[in-house]
Amino acid sequence: AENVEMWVRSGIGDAFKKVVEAYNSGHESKVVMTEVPFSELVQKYATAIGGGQAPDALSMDLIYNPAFAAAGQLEDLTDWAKSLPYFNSLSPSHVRLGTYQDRIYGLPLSVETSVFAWNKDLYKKAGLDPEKAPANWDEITANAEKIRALGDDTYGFYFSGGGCGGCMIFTFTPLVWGAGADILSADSKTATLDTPQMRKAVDIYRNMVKKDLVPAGAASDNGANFLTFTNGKIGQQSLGAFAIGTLVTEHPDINFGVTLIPGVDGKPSSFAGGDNFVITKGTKKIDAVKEFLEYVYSMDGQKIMAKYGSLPTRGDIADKVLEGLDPRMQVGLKAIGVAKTPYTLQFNDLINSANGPWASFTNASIFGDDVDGAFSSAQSEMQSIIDSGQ
Amino acid sequence: MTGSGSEILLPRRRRRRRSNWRGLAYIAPAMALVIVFFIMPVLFTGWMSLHNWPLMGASRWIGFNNYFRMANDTRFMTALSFTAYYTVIVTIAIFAIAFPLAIFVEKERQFVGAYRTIIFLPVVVGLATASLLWVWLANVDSGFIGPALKALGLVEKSPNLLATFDTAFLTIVVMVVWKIAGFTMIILLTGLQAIPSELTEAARIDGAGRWQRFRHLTLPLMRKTIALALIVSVTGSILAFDQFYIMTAGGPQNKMISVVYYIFNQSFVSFNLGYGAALSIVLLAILVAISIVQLWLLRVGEERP
Amino acid sequence: MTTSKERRARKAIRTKSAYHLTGIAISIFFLAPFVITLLSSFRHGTEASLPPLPPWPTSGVSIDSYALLDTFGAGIWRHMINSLFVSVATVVLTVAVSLLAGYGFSRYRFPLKNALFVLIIATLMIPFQSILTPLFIILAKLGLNNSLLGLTLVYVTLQLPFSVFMMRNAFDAVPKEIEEAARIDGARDLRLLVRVLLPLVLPGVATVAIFAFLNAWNEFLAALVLLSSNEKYTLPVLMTAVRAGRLGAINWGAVQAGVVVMTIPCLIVFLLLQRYYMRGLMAGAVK
Amino acid sequence: MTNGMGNKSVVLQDVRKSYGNLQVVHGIDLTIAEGEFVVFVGPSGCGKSTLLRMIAGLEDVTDGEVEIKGRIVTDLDPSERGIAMVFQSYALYPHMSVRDNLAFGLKMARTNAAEIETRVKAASAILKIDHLLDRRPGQLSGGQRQRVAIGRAIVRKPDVFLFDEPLSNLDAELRVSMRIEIARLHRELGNTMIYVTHDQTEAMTLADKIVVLRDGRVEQAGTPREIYENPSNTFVAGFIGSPRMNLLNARWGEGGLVEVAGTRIESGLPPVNRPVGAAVTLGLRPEHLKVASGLSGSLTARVDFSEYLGGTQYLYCQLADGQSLTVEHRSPISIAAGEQVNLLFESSDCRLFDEGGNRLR
Amino acid sequence: MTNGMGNKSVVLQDVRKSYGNLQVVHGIDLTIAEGEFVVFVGPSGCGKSTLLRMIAGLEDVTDGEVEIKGRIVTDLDPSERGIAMVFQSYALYPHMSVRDNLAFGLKMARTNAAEIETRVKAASAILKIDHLLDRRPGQLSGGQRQRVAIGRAIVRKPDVFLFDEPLSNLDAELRVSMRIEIARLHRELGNTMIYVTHDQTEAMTLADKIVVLRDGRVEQAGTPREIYENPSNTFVAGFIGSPRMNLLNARWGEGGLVEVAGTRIESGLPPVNRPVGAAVTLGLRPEHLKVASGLSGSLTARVDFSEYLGGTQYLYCQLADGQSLTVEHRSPISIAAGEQVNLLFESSDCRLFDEGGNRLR
Ligand SMILES: Nc1ncnc2c1ncn2[C@@H]1O[C@H](COP(=O)(O)OP(=O)(O)OP(=O)(O)O)[C@@H](O)[C@H]1O
Ligand SMILES: Nc1ncnc2c1ncn2[C@@H]1O[C@H](COP(=O)(O)OP(=O)(O)OP(=O)(O)O)[C@@H](O)[C@H]1O
Ligand SMILES: [Mg+2]
Ligand SMILES: [Mg+2]
Repeated sequence: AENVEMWVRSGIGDAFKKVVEAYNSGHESKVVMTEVPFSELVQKYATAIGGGQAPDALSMDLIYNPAFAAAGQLEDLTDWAKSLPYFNSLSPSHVRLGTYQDRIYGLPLSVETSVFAWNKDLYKKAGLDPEKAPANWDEITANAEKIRALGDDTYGFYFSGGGCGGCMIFTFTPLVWGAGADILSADSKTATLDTPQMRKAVDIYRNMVKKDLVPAGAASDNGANFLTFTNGKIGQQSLGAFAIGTLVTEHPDINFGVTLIPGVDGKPSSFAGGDNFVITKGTKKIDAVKEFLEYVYSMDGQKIMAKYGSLPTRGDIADKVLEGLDPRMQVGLKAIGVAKTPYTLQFNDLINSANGPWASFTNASIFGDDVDGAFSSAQSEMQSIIDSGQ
Repeated sequence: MTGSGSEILLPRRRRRRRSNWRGLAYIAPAMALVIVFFIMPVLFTGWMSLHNWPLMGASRWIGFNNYFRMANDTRFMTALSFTAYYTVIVTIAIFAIAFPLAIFVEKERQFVGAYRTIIFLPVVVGLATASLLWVWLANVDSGFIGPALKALGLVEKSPNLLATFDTAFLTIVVMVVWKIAGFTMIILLTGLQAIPSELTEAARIDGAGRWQRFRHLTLPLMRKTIALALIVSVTGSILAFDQFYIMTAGGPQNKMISVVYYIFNQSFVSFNLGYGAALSIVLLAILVAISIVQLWLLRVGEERP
Repeated sequence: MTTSKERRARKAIRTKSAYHLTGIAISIFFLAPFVITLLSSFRHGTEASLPPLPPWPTSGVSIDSYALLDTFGAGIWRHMINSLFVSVATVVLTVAVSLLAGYGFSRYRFPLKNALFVLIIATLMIPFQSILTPLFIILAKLGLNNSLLGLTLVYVTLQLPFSVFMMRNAFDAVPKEIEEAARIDGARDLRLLVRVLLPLVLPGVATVAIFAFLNAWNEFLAALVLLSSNEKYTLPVLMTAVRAGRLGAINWGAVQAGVVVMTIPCLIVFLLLQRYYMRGLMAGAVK
Repeated sequence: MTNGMGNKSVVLQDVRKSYGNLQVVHGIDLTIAEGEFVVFVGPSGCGKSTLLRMIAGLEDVTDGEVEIKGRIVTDLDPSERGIAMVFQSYALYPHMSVRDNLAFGLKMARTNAAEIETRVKAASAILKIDHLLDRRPGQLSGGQRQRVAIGRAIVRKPDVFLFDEPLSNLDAELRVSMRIEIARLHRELGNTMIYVTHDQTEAMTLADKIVVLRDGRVEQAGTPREIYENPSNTFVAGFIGSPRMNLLNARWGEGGLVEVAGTRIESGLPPVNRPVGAAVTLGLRPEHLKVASGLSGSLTARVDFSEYLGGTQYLYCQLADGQSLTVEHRSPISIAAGEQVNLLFESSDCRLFDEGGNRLR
Repeated sequence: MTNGMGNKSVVLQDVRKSYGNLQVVHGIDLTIAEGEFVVFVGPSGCGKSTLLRMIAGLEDVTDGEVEIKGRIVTDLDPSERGIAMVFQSYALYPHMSVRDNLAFGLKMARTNAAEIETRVKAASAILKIDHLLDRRPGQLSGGQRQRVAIGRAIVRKPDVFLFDEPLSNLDAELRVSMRIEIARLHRELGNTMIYVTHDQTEAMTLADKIVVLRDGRVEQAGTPREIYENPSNTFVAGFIGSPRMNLLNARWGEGGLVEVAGTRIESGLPPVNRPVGAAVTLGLRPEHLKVASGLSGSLTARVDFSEYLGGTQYLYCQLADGQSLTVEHRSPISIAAGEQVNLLFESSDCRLFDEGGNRLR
């Protein structure tokens, strides 16, 4: 029996661990899973490849997929993928990100969308209708003010604003996407940060910060406290769908509602994230790896994942998989329909890196004093990174 | 030398040569480690710096282009100037604290050993651990400093120390002083104690007051020690990384990206390993130059004939 | 006359109490972070995210935070054992290698001696973050990748500049006559080194050993990059996971417990050996 | 403030010093006259340095008062006492030129530059170190360094010079010539000088007054000749003189007879108020013993072994009862080990001490 | 290997030593007999230690051969030469008890435990350090440490003992008693001993043969009496003896007359083969000069100043032509500075040297 070595990012949650457990108990080949702190995963994987010591497979944040594929370090899965009967119902965003120059290098492993959550108990306390989802940002701001009025450590809104590019692309860009703008041009060759929509989105957040509706800690939260909502003292927050599972299983006392994130003009949008499954080029255990992936895509696998909060990756059986689970999961599923994912080889440099232009832009523009300066410097830095990568 | 003894000299020459080999044999294990785990990687780094060397995929020889690129790299320049700023401030802060501390614990008196130990304790904690500890202490909601200030009524609202540059920088400087001052103190203490007490007494008889003794005796006589402490402190500050990485992740708004942090980002975030290597080589050159300049400024060599 | 005696005595007491008041204030600054963390780490899980005001547990002592720490990675014991292995091995190898090298540099003349010494010292100036990739590749070539031994060798190398410098100074401080007496007594080479000289440079050895231990115990970046399986990770890697938080939230209780777990062994080692250590460091720093 | 007794330079009144509970100086009273050269001697650890440093103000006085030139200086700073000190280790400022070493004290006192120049010139001329003014201490020999240290004291024009074993770091030959130098300096300057040493030759040759200390107490104070010829107890008798005085256990007999080693010898001493048979100690210096060729003579001893030293020969002898005895033999005829000798001495050279060690006469 | 000449213990054949280009020992030939006590003396830096260390094997020999007990040992290890060495700084192993210090060499040579025990017992009994065996060197006084260091040499039962200034770290009193101890030891053990010192007293009292070195060359070798009474040149004459011999510039006159400081004095010396008027040096030891009360006498001098030392008085005098002269004056009547004195001496005590400093007679 073969042991498949596989790395996942730490904090991925129980969903994947349980699938591996289930698989290992029923199959001859085993998956040996190593958790790597998520902030170092990419670097470590890349170094390991350089040293010829990479694991057989990796659960990779899908946004990195193009870069690794472009570097030729991943196994080409095109033929096998296309032979899968359910290939066409796999999450299209993931497949798109897994594709480089028409070849497929990554397939969806976990699907993740961003959604908007509110705390029904706090709504009730603040005299709001707990069952009515807010439909635009004026409403959200107004609700936040009422919730903030409840007292000292209760706040109306939260976001990880301390330079967490990954958090903000996930929860904040839907505000402009919904209104039809984007931060990169369609071909990813031009930075288009400075749009009226973005200015408006920034204003909304600035306004809430200024009114003290957001905890002070937000300004320095680099993502470690992304789920502050779980402490029960935050009225509203944009979260990932995975949080629904976390909330349900870990914090059953929190009574919350979920809806799509409204754009600045009210039209909702979302970010389709999650992990792709990639195989290191040249691994000798490719068959075992494929066997494992097929198990993940099976009904059993999908059900286990969903049970622990991960959205189904197969559209064709999604409804069946979610049967009997928390109905709020459906919102996450629905988000896939309106969700976007930027496709760029420089995702890390531009957006995800804590020191990239996007991360510092969100912090500077929302918390800083010089909004115009934040726009112009981020715009030019993004452009120069894009240019230097050509 | 006399010519007559040349035949007899032969066997003795041989013996001396054997003792050469013996000396080399003693340092061989150390040299082997240094060569394999330091010289080779450094040479390799030098080699990489002449390439466009992506993390994955084929590398391409580009000569000195990485070095030329540096000249127009404003982010590198920013990192350099931040590192210089940090080095200057932190070195001044460390000396401003460590020197009085060294004087404080110099004389043998009751409990002085305990004071030395206590001041030295933070030195034994890892920088990463210390950073983590202070991240917590500085945390706005769950930490100690902000809430304590608020509890004392000094501020109305617990301040988020890590959210603005000035307070975050101050926090880091305080953390580093807390962590490092004990070490510098011990080095300075060594120098202080090496000054014969008769010299101080002679100066007292000559009518020199405390400050004059410090100015005319202590400082000049401690030049060598100060040079050592300075080089250790400056080198450490220029290579600073952990505290920014862990405490502020380079923020707020990337204002705390040190040179090493920038190299780290270039190599492991942007995957420009070649460029990162070139930056490393330049940093190495800067460090060597700074050390030489410091030694020269303090004229360590000519202390005693 | 008695009055002048009393006056002198009173003045002495005033000076003394001013001195110790200052001393206490300084001690509080340097000790407080440790004390606050240690006390806070024994609070109930529910209190963990509250500010430590007061720092001690108010609703009973609990080890929730430590239990929580154990749920990261492969469990705290596993990582602790790895860390101990790496640290102890680093100490042993560093002491052995730097003892030999310090002796060689101090007592023998050979070609290029000073150049080689400067070479070893100069390694202090290289930001080792930037040579991680080549290091990884070299380790892989030697078959030492993802092995605690490989990591140990890297740590030993990182320790060498300081250690060799210390040991050379320590040997320089040993009177040549003792060695000569031993040579007349018929002790040579390793026997001379171990039986006669080693006990004389013990303070230096203690200093080197402590530094090696502390650095090996605390290092995280090389451990993270050079190791690649859960069971091999050392404690600092676990700490990065704690820092990164889990399920989108840092658990401050785990941070406190982690800091305590990381710190206690360092403090113990230091306090046990500090008599030698201070002497060794002070003797070594003069040159 | 002056008390009108201008000839008192330094007065110690019941000066005491304790370190914690350990008292190391026990109530010393001492008056030193203007221009006197006083030497403190005593075994190691007896408190010589401590006493000197209390006079200098480098060490706090636990109890008692120090008076210099009629002023009580007990609580004053060293620089305000009108003293200068020369240390055993020279204590030159290693980073300053000789000139700056000499000038440092004057600069601290804000003396004007011309005056400094004059004084440095004068001092270096006296000490013949003019040509060294631009060197660093590290470039000087031991003797030259000691001269600079003395020069630094001279430029201060102190009332009192203090020396703490200033010559003990020099080699034998240099020590002799620097000793002579210091004597000359005292003759020329005429200042009060207090000098600590454990070298008897220095004490004997330099002092106007020797103060012998033991365990923080004064055992005897007097001129070198008084101390040498009339030691007031066995401690002083044994301490001063080299080779040391032979101290023999004896019994007091009748009519000035003293019984030593079984033989009664005529000490020629007048009667003392001791009972006959009382234990006494008979002191005889080696140079006062003469080897008699025949069998006549008062003490008979066997030579254990001898040391030839050129001009002199030391004979280490044993009396009949096993007591040992050193004899300084100055004659071209050397005496070999094993010989039996008769030792003659003048009764005026005998010293007698009681059981407590105190001088009887 | 033995060459059958059992009475030669150590032989140096044209031994030389260079450090780089600097030659510090210039071709020394020396034969030391079995059981002889040889002392190397000479000014600092003359190469005494270097020579001793070459015999010990601690220093490579640049040229020449060292022979011990008939074996050429030039290239042997120190431990194989049958020597033992006692260092100035004691060089005890500070981390071992006295017992282990003594036993260490034997352990290294794998001597069996019973034998070690016996030898350590014997050595410590000889040196009276039995009661210290379990202490560490740090808990011993200077004299005790030196005893242990000697004990460590004794247990090795060496053919040759080497001492490098073993007493110079001790204080004056202890130095005297340890010196006597070493003399006793040599009498008891009878081994060959080579001893380096710059203390003349030690050299004179301990040696069977003194070797006077200067700048890496042997100036004179002989018994103490030979060296003292018949120094072969002015260097040796001035170096041995304290206070040092007066060396006066003089001219050779007719009929055994020597002209010093303008006055012709009868030296009583037989004629030497020098032309009349040739510059010579007249050597006179201070103790050979006697102060005459009247105006008679051969040399007239003025007393510059005098030093009182108890039994003796040193007079520092000046001749008419300004040459200075030391006189040892042993008389109860002391002489004050400024007095004019006549100095008498026996012509047999005069020594005469040529311009090159070599002894004429
Ligand atoms: N700082 C101190 N603390 C405690 N005891 C001290 C201190 N300084 C000196 N002593 C003790 O005081 C006594 C006198 O010391 P002091 O230095 O005056 O002796 P000394 O006569 O100068 O001896 P030496 O000839 O060795 O210089 C000694 O017993 C010494 O141990
Ligand atoms: N390792 C060395 N390198 C160069 N020169 C040396 C070395 N060791 C000794 N010398 C020189 O050799 C000469 C003789 O030195 P040595 O130590 O034998 O003198 P010494 O007669 O023992 O003097 P002292 O009485 O001071 O001990 C000196 O001029 C010294 O400077
Ligand atoms: Mg003293
Ligand atoms: Mg010597």
